[in-house]
Amino acid sequence: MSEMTYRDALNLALKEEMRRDPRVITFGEDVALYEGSFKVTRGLLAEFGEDRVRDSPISENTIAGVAIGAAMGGMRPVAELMTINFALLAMDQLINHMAKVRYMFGGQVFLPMVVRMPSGGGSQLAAQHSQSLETYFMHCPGMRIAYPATPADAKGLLKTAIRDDNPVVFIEHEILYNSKGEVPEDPEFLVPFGVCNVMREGTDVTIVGYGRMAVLSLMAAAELEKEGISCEVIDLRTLNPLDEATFLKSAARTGRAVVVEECWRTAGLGADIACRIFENCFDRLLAPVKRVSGLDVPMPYSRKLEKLCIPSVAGIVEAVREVMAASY
Amino acid sequence: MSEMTYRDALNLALKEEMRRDPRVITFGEDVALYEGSFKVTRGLLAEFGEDRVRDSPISENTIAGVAIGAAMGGMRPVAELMTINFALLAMDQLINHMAKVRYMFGGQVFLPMVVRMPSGGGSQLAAQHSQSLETYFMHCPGMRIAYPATPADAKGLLKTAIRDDNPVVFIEHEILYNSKGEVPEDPEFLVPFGVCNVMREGTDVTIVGYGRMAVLSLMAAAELEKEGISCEVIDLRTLNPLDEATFLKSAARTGRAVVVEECWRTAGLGADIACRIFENCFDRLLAPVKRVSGLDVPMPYSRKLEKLCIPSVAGIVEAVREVMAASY
Amino acid sequence: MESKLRELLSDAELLGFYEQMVLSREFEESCAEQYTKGHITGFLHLYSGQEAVAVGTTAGLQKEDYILSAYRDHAQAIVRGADPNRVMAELFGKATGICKGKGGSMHLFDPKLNFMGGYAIVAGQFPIAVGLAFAAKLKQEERIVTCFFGDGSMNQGNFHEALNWSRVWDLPVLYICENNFYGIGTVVQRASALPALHRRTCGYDIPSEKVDGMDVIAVYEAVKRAAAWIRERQRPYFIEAVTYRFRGHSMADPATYRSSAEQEIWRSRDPIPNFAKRLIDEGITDQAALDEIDARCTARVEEAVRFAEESPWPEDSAVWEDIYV
Amino acid sequence: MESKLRELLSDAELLGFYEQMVLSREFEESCAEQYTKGHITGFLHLYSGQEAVAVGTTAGLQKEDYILSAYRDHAQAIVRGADPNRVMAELFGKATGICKGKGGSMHLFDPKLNFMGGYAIVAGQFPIAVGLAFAAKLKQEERIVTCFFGDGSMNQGNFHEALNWSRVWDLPVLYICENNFYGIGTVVQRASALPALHRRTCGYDIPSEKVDGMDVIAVYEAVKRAAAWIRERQRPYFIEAVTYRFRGHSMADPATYRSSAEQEIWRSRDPIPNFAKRLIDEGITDQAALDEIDARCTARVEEAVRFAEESPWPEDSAVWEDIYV
Ligand SMILES: Cc1ncc(C[n+]2csc(CCOP(=O)(O)OP(=O)(O)O)c2C)c(N)n1
Ligand SMILES: Cc1ncc(C[n+]2csc(CCOP(=O)(O)OP(=O)(O)O)c2C)c(N)n1
Ligand SMILES: [Mg+2]
Ligand SMILES: [Mg+2]
Repeated sequence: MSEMTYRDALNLALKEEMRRDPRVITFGEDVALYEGSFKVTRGLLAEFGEDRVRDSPISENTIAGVAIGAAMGGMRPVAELMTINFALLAMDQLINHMAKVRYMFGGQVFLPMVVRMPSGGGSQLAAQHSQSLETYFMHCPGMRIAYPATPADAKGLLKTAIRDDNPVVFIEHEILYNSKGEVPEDPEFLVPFGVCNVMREGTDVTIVGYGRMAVLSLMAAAELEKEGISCEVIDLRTLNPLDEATFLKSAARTGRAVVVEECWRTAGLGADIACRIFENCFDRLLAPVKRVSGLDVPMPYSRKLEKLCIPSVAGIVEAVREVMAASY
Repeated sequence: MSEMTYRDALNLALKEEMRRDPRVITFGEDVALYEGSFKVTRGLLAEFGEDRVRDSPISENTIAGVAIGAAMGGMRPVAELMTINFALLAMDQLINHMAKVRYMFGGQVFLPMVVRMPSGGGSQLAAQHSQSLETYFMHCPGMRIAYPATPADAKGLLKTAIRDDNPVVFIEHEILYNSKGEVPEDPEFLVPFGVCNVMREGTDVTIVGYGRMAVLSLMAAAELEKEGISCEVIDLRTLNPLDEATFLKSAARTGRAVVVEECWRTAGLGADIACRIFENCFDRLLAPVKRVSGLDVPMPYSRKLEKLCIPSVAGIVEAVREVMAASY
Repeated sequence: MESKLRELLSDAELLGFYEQMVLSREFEESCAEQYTKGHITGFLHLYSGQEAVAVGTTAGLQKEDYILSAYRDHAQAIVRGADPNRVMAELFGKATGICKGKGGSMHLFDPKLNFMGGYAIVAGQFPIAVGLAFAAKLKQEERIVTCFFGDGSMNQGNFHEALNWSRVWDLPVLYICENNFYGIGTVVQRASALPALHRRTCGYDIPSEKVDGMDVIAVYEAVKRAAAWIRERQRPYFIEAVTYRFRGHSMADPATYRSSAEQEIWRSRDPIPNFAKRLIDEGITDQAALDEIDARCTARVEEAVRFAEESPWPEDSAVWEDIYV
Repeated sequence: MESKLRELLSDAELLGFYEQMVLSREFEESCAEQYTKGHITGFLHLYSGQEAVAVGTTAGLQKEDYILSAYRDHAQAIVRGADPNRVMAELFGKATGICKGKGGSMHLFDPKLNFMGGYAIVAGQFPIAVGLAFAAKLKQEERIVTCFFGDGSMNQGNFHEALNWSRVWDLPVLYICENNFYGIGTVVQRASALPALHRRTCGYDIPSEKVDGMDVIAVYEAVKRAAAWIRERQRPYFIEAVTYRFRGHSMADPATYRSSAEQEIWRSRDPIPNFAKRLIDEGITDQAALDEIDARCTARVEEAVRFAEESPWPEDSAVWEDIYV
């Protein structure tokens, strides 16, 4: 174990996997010489050279498509989209192609590829640069989706993603890059897909989150403890595969649940998580499940307004209190 | 009133609005000379000429963006994307731009534009041509979304869409084009946005659907009537604005609800509809809400397999029976 | 009489070209019939008229070269060696189909033949072709990637990004534009700022040429030359093959946007009878031998239909298979 | 001494060019300071070094012409006439901002000035510009649409689709490429197959030219000529303005990918002192008059900062406003 940032943990995962397997390559806008817009690819060009670490033109759809083709051709590409907002320029290759080719070609091909994309709001980047689009990926079958909340998971999930033979959308939170935590040094340390992380055990209420929302939920739980409310905090870790069993069991036990999503509330993935709890724990629930979500607005620039749009520790605390108060 | 097809009702709406307002224009791939891939734009070029009815290059993102620009410039464009699948090539303009510009420019501009897109599966068009992507639009604030189920609504909603000063994504179901119904001749016949259509009143269970799913729900209700089950069938008509009040009131009254969505189940919009019912009618529900959804698979070509993937009358009937059987 | 053709190819090869074109044509015309009967459903885009492009191109390549196409892909797959039985079964949606009935007409695929797929999103194949070329280059393989596409697809952003990227990274891609003058009902002049499509590559510093896509030999020679050039230099190259589809865009299209005069001119340029005449004129074969080939192709396609008809439907459980590894 | 400049423009106009460039530079340098202080947050892309392009271009246009830009848009908006107070307030996220604090640095907009927005998605402005040009043409207005963009954005599909579409429909678009040689840290030769960017339009039959983007007069003359050409012919035209940004891509970028030798060469080509020298050399003004202008600009920007500081934050309720009409 050593303490490192989420950014460095990702960087280490990339390095370890590139050392282990020469088929692992990476490319994207400014990932090589500039070492990444968020410096996640620092040192890769120097260590692995231009063949395996490449700057691309600003052509997101082609970044995604080149990864598909390279994966078909026997490589294990890790493509970077500079942020998830630009994935909207690549939806054709990601949704129409990446998620479909294995199926439509009758299982004759597989795509061992990863598309990394920093995500999330909170840095006053305004409407076009602050989106949380995880629902778009979770909704579409045919790809895996990982979204680490901690440095250890950042390393372990990215390594698993690179070794997985399915296409993986790998979402990183921009605000978490500088967060620190203990990370196993073992180069065989992997975090399996489809297994929630029970970050904190509790008995009164289940909080389900992912990415930065899991981190905020954990902070909310610490506050709530002071009020004598015992929260179980569950980080989904991967949105696909979804480890439904873990959060359903927890919610059935506590009888109360709050789902925290950074994305827009309407038709967001949180509704599906909440719905699964309602459907499966209907007779065990002591109160309706609550969703804490991003506001249904384009993100405003002004920090005063932006703050209102993103779930906060206070908002989660408030929701938990409401769920505790409600009793049927 | 006269009987006409959904296709002809759309065509009539376009003609009436183009006659009424010279700022209404339409363009897209093969909409002019070829009169539309699904012939919705039949006769428009002949009546309105090349300036107002234009064939475009195959450039979906630009089709959407040109509509944005034309709307900014004072026109009222109705752009056609040949099918909703190709909207994935236009997500940059639709999500990053169309839905954002009014907000990010502080309300100084509005976009009176419509983007029409045929949608849905069921014609053996395989994975890349059979998607139901309504969740992608409903999830994103900043646009209206209409999805007619009947010829009358096809006309009335499209006319409202064209007169609305917000950007509207207008989804049409490919299989409904030939469906027939009574359509008011009045050129001022408009169907307001944000008002559900209670297609059938009932007392035992509420079925909520949209587009072709509403039509199937109505057929299921007719079958269930024979078993003595009285279904209230509600067509959402517009996914944004969402008339939550109508279906919540209905579900609170019947105590049971089935939500029918054509899209993939995971993180689909049906989860949000169901969740709203769970959240708001929690103490009135006699059974958990059930979702009938498209299967979480890329659409297979073979008709034998495809049939399994799309909600059917039998599937809705079955779900209603289960909801009636369950009682807490 | 002295034969120019014989200087290029053996008699067997030349007759092979003829047979492949006839087989493709027969296959497509049979598909039309099966579609009318309701055995084939969905979209059906036929290749009749364009056979010289698929046959000439494929002949100019090596077996290890990758090929990608759009949705008008039957002939390209069959010419590459795909089993007509399994292609027809795919179109019928049967379990024995080349993609287990999951892909249908627009999504043929056979990795053993390095036939890397038919794609139904216009221009969707471009970036995938570039990625395959990148993999091939990294692995220092000899292979090149051939990407078929239509005139209409060149107006998509994907086209531009692929051309630029493949030249910046210098990847072995052979772009084969099948200019049949129409994207559905839109004639090329109404969709492309520069209808001389091969000249579009000037903005990417990619060499290009135009070739008669109704002449299988012309296509073959151009592709062979281009493939060698690419293999040596590891850089992209572009060929515009001027051709014509004899049928509508798909079975749903009566193609009324084309004058009958225009259609007749192009019918007179049908690559099959013209090549047949040349083979006879140059003394390579006679009509009786060609008739025999025709009959063999007819029988081959009949067998494919029979195979498809008799094949089982997929099991319901297949719907959940082949999504994830 | 005889003045070439005077043949083109009045003294007031020439001094106006100078003042606009200085005001832009002062504004940007002040933004950098406010960013360091934490008053401006988010991404901040400064225009220092490129002023001659915005000033020369804007001067070459008519007031009714539309202008669109990317995220590096402060100078373009201010030169067009946007109130520096309200631009600075926007950057501070205040209610008095030009977009009520909702857009920030990357999304300036002022319809009264026909300044139709800064867009932060690379190449996102292209299709919108084409749409505006279509509207203008349909309404038989005299106006043309000027679309600013960077060298890096030309590799996006959007660029290609817009160029093609605007030529096929023949729309009055003036494309102004600001070639500052870098897209973030990637130099143009490593991203563009044809680094001679103005030559990219050959594939679209759109005329183009290259101009010295460090020379405000050269830009002005080229744009004026091009705008007249477009207005008359109702067809697109393309200008590559070769320029340089003196700072990093954004405030977060130390720009270590550029050699100091390279930077010095370009610093020596700074459009402001060079133009000042020319104005003095040609006897149009003297240093004292220019110093006065400089002081006025400094004061103007100080006032803008004060205005922004003293402005109120938006009400919380504003978060729900301006989504729908
Ligand atoms: C992205 C996308 N847009 C539109 C379509 C509908 N469509 C199918 S084929 C076609 C025309 C393509 O023309 P071309 O590239 O010339 O190929 P051809 O059909 O002539 O072989 C169109 C518009 C599609 N499949 N994908
Ligand atoms: C679609 C998209 N991809 C990537 C980015 C990140 N990005 C912002 S600016 C930029 C470089 C653009 O370079 P250029 O067009 O030359 O403009 P310049 O910054 O030099 O003015 C990139 C890659 C973005 N904003 N949008
Ligand atoms: Mg064509
Ligand atoms: Mg640049």
